[in-house]
Amino acid sequence: MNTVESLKYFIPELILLVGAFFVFTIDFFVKNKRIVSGLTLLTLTLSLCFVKQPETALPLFYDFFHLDNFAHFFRYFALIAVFITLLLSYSYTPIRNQYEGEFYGLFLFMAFALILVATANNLLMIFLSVEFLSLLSYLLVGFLKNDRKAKEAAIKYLLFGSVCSAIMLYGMSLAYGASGSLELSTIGNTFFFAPFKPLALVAMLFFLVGLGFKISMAPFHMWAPDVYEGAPTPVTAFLSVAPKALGFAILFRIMAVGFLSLGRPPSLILTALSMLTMTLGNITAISQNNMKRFLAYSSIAQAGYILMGLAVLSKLGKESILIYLLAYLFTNLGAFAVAILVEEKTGNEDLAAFSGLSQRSPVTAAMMAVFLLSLAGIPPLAGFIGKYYVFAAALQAKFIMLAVIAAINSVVAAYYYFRIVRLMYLTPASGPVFSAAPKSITVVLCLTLVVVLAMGIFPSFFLDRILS
Amino acid sequence: MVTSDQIILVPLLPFIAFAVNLLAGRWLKHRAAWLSVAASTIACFIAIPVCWAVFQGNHFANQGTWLMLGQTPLKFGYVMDPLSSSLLFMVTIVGTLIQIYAMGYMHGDPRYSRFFAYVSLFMSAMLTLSISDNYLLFFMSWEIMGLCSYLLIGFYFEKDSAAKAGFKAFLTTRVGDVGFLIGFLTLFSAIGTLNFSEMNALMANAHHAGAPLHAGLLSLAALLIFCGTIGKSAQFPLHVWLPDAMEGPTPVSALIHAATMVAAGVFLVARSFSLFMIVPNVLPVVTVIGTITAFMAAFIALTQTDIKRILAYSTISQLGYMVTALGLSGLGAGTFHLITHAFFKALLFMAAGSVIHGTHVQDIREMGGLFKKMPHTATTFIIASLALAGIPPLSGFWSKDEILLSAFASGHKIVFMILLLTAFMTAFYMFRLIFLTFFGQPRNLKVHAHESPAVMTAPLWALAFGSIVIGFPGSPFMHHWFQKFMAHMVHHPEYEPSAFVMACSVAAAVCGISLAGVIYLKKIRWAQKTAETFSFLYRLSLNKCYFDELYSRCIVKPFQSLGRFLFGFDARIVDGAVNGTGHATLFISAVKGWIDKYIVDGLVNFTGTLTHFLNSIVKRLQTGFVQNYLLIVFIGILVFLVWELKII
Amino acid sequence: MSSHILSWIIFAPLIGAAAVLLMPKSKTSWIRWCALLTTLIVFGLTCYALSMFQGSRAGFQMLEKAAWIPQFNVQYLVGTDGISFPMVFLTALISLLACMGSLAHIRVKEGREKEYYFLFLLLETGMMGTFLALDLFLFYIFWEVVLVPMYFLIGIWGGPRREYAAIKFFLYTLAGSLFMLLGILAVYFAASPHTFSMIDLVKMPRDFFFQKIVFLAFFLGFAIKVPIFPFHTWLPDAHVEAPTPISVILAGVLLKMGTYGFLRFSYPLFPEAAVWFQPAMGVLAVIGIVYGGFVALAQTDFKKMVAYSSVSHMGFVLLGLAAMNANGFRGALLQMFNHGTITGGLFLLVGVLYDRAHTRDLNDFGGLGAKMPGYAGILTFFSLASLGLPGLSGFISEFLTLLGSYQYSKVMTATATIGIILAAAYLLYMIQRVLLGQLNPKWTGLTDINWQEVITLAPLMVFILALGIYPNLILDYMIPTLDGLLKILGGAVR
Amino acid sequence: MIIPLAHILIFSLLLFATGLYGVLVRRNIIGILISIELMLNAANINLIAFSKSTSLSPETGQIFAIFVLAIAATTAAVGLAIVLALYRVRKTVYTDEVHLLKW
Repeated sequence: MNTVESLKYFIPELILLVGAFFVFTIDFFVKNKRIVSGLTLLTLTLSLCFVKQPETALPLFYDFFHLDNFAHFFRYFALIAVFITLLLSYSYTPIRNQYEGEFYGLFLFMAFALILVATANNLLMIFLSVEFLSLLSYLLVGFLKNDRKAKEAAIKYLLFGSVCSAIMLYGMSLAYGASGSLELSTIGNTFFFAPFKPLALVAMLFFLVGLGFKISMAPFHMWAPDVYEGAPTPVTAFLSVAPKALGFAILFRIMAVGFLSLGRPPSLILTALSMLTMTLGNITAISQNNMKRFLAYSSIAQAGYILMGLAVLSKLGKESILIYLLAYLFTNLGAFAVAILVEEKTGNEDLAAFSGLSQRSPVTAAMMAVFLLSLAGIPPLAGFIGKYYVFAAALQAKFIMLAVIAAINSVVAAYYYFRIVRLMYLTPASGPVFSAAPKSITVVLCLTLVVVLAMGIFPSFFLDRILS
Repeated sequence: MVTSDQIILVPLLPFIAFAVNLLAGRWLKHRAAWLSVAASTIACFIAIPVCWAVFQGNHFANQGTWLMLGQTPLKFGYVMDPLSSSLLFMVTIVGTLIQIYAMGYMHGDPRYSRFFAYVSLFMSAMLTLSISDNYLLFFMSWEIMGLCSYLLIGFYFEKDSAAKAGFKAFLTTRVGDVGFLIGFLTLFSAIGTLNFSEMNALMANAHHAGAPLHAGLLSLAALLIFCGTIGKSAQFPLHVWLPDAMEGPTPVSALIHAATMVAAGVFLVARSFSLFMIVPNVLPVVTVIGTITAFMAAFIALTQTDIKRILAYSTISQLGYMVTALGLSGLGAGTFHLITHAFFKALLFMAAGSVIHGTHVQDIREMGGLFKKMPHTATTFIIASLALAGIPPLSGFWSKDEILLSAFASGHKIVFMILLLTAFMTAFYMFRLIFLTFFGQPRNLKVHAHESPAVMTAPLWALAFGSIVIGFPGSPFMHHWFQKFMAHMVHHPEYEPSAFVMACSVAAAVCGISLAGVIYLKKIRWAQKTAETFSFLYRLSLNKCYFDELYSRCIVKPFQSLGRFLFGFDARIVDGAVNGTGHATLFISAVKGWIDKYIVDGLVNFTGTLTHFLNSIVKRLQTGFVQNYLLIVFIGILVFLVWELKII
Repeated sequence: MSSHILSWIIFAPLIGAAAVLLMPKSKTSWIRWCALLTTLIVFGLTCYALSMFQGSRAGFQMLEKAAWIPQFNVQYLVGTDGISFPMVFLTALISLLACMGSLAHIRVKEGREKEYYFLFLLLETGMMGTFLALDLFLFYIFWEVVLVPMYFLIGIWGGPRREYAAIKFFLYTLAGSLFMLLGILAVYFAASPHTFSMIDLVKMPRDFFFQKIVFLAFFLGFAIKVPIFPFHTWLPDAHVEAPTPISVILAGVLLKMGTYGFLRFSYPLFPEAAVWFQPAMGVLAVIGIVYGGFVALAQTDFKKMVAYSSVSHMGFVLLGLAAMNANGFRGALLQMFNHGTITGGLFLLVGVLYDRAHTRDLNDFGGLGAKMPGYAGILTFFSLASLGLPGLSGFISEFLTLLGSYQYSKVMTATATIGIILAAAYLLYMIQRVLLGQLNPKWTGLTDINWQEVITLAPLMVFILALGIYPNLILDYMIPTLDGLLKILGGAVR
Repeated sequence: MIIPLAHILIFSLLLFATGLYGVLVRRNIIGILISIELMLNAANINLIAFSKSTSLSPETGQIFAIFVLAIAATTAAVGLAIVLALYRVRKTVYTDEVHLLKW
């Protein structure tokens, strides 16, 4: 499909681009940043309105982009993630300065980059979009001026990310050399033939490094806790969800199209990585005392569960990734929303800020409890449906060891999630009683709570829409 | 006119009295006793005509399904045959009389209504047991009697000794009960029924066929069922609870621990007699246990000074007689002694209770010369003692004679000799008690004795009458009617009366009485001298063969007591199985608690500790230096590269 | 089919919980009465369902079916039979009494009534759902729903070590249930067509090796809940720390979920594996009986003693299950019911004493029998029921269990009877230390049990007595279903 | 003269290894950034070499290389900007002095 034809399927992305530039421009002239924020939301809403499900898989721009149902899901995913993050940012005090508009503009670019990642179908495009995403992330992490931690986080993120990208690029060059093409499908076809297999495996490993960094897969996860702690909390929330999800999307596409013909070894490696990731994440999370760091390790562990779906590389595995990610999106953003609220009210990022929350703000505490239970995978909440799906995928593919390890890990995870529940409910109150929460956070909380509950109780509604 | 089904009312009425007394006792106060006595009396009047009909040769039974065991319905019902009617006859009469007596004895007690509630429950259970037609119902009422015994022994529960005695009694008998339970489970698995009549029929068939169906299983069943008897009837080696049970109020001792409940163990063997007859090797065990019990208890009774304890050991001894009789296939003899013994032993206890009531002491060394002050009590006591000693023509003579006869005629000469010796000792210790209590001079001037009220003495006389005449149905004057009556039950050997045995029996009794008279009325020093001469035997007897002390010594000085006892080895078993059960198990359970805490829980906690340990390691990887992170990435790549190249 | 009575039973507490949630925090009496009314309504509904229940039928009754997650063929499938209905009835009863007990006992921390009763009612929904669900997925959901409120109820209103006890309970059970979830999924994928419905799954044959593996997975989930030795160590902690009404629910209902799971799921789904594991189950049961008894004997904490007695008594249930014959099953199911009423009552009684004396140390008491005659009588009653006195319900279930197990293994039965002696020992030893002997002058100020507490206990006593005298009252409902189950297991009803 | 493909690949591998080594041992962040450039360029050499020898359409690899150069420049720019900002608040450009965030 040529450029002109493709453009009409590309309207939401174009809106985002135009909106982003517009926001940057307006930001120069307008003092009231509420207008800028309103404009970003408007852009996102418009973009959301124009998202249309493709009837068949569309090879846009000479098949540089591949818009299928899979990508379509992630378009929604990216837009919703950005939308919620923006709502969270509005009530986050440290961002309120003269560069506020820039922050919003960067997020519109971010949305654009996320969609590119979701649809990219060519090594070149994959590299470019992932780098785009990374660069934006570096900037957002280091956004806070004169914040020692933020700057440190940004530089660590940048160094770590760039090295991983370079390794992935090296892997891409090897894949290119082996197959003579940058098209994923061609690469997949070539690797079907035996002589290329060792090279293909090395290339795949390098891909895993570059994208594993994005999804914070062990042992390429080391950046995550530091960066999550240093970044502004809304950005942390965002990073823990959107780039990770898109990383899974593109990793799945690469594995399923490019390296499927390698047979069992990729599955084995991914299984090992999955076990390692969830175990490391869970074990380290136990002793964390900083809320953001805590959630960072939790999100590493969650990545381990999602990797189960990837490791089995089946249809059910794919579905399980989508469903887990959706559940995770709302649950984790909900948890972060509470974390931001608590941070705003107490000025403290430590877990101790949660002690006795149930007396100080029963509703907030109850919501947090729901999100934590969902993260722990307790039915009937969204997180359980996700966990159920990955277990199902693993068992269907007879990855019994993986499922057992995951089950044990879930218990460990429950232990530390319940640390916070315990703090909120079982320890005596300390700290201020909450006044009303800011509206934007309230909106986010209600939205995420409703989805988390609804997805747990009536999952079929969501499954219908995701899996159609 | 009484129909046979109304027999159900017999246990039901006391039960109603129990329920009402328990729930409304607070408002009934002393009327509680009237209720219980009334229930018991009416039950008596219902029961006696039915029993009479059975004595005429009738047989009643009825049953209804209670439970499904697999596809087999388990039917509960009553059966009125010679055995149950005899027991029912005895229990209703003796029970009613004792309750009347208790009205006087317990007068003024703060838990008066509670006492009568328990007694009524006991009556209800005992009567159910008497007429029950299957093992399960039998066992259920058996257990409820155990409960009542527990509650009533511990009736004065503020006294630690009473509370402990109740505990000991329940637990000790429970050991036997569990054996009984497994016993009839075994029986059920062997013959598929728990019903007495069906069992009897099956056994009779097997007897005719020559060999039992499952000889091994049935022997096991019989032995285990006999465990129930050992516990309940206080046979060696589970006898230790009965003397302690004297902590209960005296009417309870009379009713439960002399006349009825302890006899239920003997009744159980009688009930299962067809089973015991058909399996080999079990009856000798029964005989040996019974003989040892009879002799040992009589020996201990020789030197006891507590009036109730003497009677308690006497009860154990007499129960041993009954068991021996059954072991020698003397169903008629054993049952006969059961009935007669109930009368005179209940009387003895009640009279002893009257003495205690009048003097407020229990130690016979502090009594003396009470005959003049309490003539009714003393007279009835002496009548009962004569019956117990076996002086013709009182009831005890006839029944004891039957037992001696079965030992003699069946050729067990050693058993016969031991039993004869026991009879001698029985007469001796009873009259030692009488002479010390009622004759001579008062030894403690602080004791101001007075005769008990009529409500207590009237039952004494009634029972005294019973003690005299109840033996006649088994005597030659009535042509051994009772033995023939019992022979309807199960086929068992009958022996011709022997004048030699009678003479021996009377001689033993008379010797015992005279010796006691000589020593305790004239030459009191002889007693001391004898005690010094045979100091070993004396101390053995005085200390109840050390059954109780053994345990505490085992804890305090475990090795000292080792070589010291005549029954050392047996006592050791007793210690382990009975006396020390509580404490020995406490030790074990302390160890188990430790296991629980450190091993089982430890495994789980270990997982937690391991997690935390790993946590502390993994956490350290997160150094904060970005290049360390990259190094880990590099190492990760290398590891996976190697692994990848290996799996290809 | 026409009436949705079972759904009402499941969700009525949820409606009540929502109502509690909507009430203002300060109106504590409204909240209390609302909760009590809800449990009462649920009990009423259960009684109504009882009138519709056909005891003579073997299969599932009152089925309600609706597609829930069609993608996974998950149905909302609830129904009842002779195994689950007694448990439902027990749940309704115990919940009602525990709620009454809560009114009397629980010293709810300032202003937290709302949370308490909300969680309480949520718990009831979970329990009802667990017993009524016939779809494995649905069952799992309800099973887990029970956990969370329990965690809070122990953790917030418990004793001094409540946090530890709560998380221990939670993690233990969660670990077990996750393995069960894996088992459930394995069953699902092994079925063709894929389904979670028990009605369909029972009809499908399964490979023997597969059965063994998945039986183990289910076993872990259920064994921890029962709890079977050596998975029992969460139980004393949870019981001791939980507030009285919650201990009652824990002992009365939650423990039964494990054994219910065996009867409902493990046995019908994996009959050959069940037979294969029979000796192991029997041995574990006997160990539990004897071990629990010994440890109970060593306790000085009243509540802990009762808790360990639960281990022992639940061992009898397992022994009956392991016997795999008609009497064993009947005894086991009956014991499940009876243990609920008896131990529930004992926990209430511990609470009565603790509320007055603020200690549970057995050695600290003594002579209370004279001071608190009413209490003494009731405590003795429940203790006797617990030690298996004939005429009270505990006896008949233990008898049937032993009869059943005797047909299976004589040695196990003989060993198990040690547990009976031990039960007498530790219960009477407890009575001796609490009620008998000299009154400790410390306790001269104690008041006797009051009417409110007696009313809470009275229904339990009625059931204990009624079932002890005529067990067919409830056995009639159970027998057809249990015999049906036995046929699946390949045994004849003997 | 045609340089054999293998030689080029070994060269690029060496270059990559050098870059990786630099990344791991340099303490100066600028130095690390330069080392990253080396790694990217190693990949570039690969791409160009492969485009000549194996590819169906030789231009794709070369175009890729050009894009990589652009990206490398961007990364360096962003990186230097962040280093500058870091220096402003922390007064250091050495990685071993930047470890506030850990554990």
